[in-house]
Amino acid sequence: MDVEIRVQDTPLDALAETAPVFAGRPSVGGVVSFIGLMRDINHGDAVNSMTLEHYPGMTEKALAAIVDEAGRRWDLQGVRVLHRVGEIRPQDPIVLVAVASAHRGEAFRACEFIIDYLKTRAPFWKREQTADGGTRWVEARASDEHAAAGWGEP
Amino acid sequence: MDVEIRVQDTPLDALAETAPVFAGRPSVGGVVSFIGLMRDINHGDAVNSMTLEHYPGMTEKALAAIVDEAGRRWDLQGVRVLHRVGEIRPQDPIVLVAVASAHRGEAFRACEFIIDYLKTRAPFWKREQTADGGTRWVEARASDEHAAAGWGEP
Amino acid sequence: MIRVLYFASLRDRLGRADETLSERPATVAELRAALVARGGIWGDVFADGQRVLAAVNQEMASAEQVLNEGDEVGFFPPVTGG
Amino acid sequence: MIRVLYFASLRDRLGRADETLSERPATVAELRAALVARGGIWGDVFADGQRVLAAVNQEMASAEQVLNEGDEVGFFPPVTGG
Repeated sequence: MDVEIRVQDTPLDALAETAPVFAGRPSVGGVVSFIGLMRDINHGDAVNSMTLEHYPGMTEKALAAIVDEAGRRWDLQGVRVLHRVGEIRPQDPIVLVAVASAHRGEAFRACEFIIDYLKTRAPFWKREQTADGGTRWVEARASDEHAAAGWGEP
Repeated sequence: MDVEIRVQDTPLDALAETAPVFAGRPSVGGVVSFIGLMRDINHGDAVNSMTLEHYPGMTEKALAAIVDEAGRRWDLQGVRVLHRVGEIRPQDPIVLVAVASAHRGEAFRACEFIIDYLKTRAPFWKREQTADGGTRWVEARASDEHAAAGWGEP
Repeated sequence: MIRVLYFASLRDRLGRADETLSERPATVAELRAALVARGGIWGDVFADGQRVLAAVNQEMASAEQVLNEGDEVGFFPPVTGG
Repeated sequence: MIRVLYFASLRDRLGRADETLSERPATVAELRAALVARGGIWGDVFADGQRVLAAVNQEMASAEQVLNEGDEVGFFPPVTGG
């Protein structure tokens, strides 16, 4: 399984970055990818921009552990997890999870597992700048905890 | 829900074609895509190229019915289903299913539903040209029937 | 009158892509029985137990589906796209 | 000696990003209790029932985890990436 994990403070070209997970690998039959994008509204308030903070060092370890676990559970040929930090604007890609496998079912399972775990185990935090000039830390969602719990303990 | 369905005999640029499902739509929070690629091996035999035949007219109707059903089951903002026909070579994208939604769980469900149903309900057939110069029609797989049956009757 | 189309391995085995029948069987099952009655490869391809799918006017159809004048019936093997 | 890091809303509320403690509590729970004992905003942030996550040497840690000399402990709110 070929793995690439990256945290970057520069724009994330989510589509172009998906290519390496299958390019040049004629045994890959299916690629499932998830792109998380910044929305311009959250809890009903217009959001102008957002700052993504993380815990350098721990982030990479946490993502590697999640991807390793996915590789133990499913037969995967390639995984890429790329995540933005710093200031972003609506429509900017925040995260890309791309999974290549010989069979699509395994790619779907692994891709959703990785993003569900990332959302509850990887140390990233979002702070929003709202249209009225205020800022606020985004609250964690119970639905994310629930989604991750559905996969059982790693 | 914005829908685009296309059957084409020209190369499918699966990554570039994913962009319209979210570009310019700041309420999209997540995009899940599936890209099916031609492999260079099938049942242990090297495959040089493949010809995809379809039932013009019925194909578009069948795909539209599958996408409509997905739109009834989940809250989606955009769906694109693009499928190659004609002669293709290993690594060529065969199909793209891209789904945009406010929430990732719905996008994952809908994307997998569409490809599972496409694999058993849309009138496409593959004929392989093997390395020894022979050709053979690809047999349907019981695992695809099983995957589609798991979603229940539409 | 109905129009009948054959696809993929069925077309190859039958050596025919389409035909127009002046007789109109009442249902898909009756059409299939009429094709079997031709004997030879037709009997092999459409025999009971052979997995042949049918569409009427470009929508998947069951064996019981009633045929109307001018209908288009497509016969084909299980699909393998995607 | 242990190094303690505070992230996101915790850092903002505490007005501190990191510090080095010369005393070494035996566990994460004891460290948290020592922080509560500072009173004021520390008591609010680290009180029982406040959802604060901890990592030891950059891996998620439970309250019972034992601390060793030189460990790096990170405290932060539930994560919101992705």
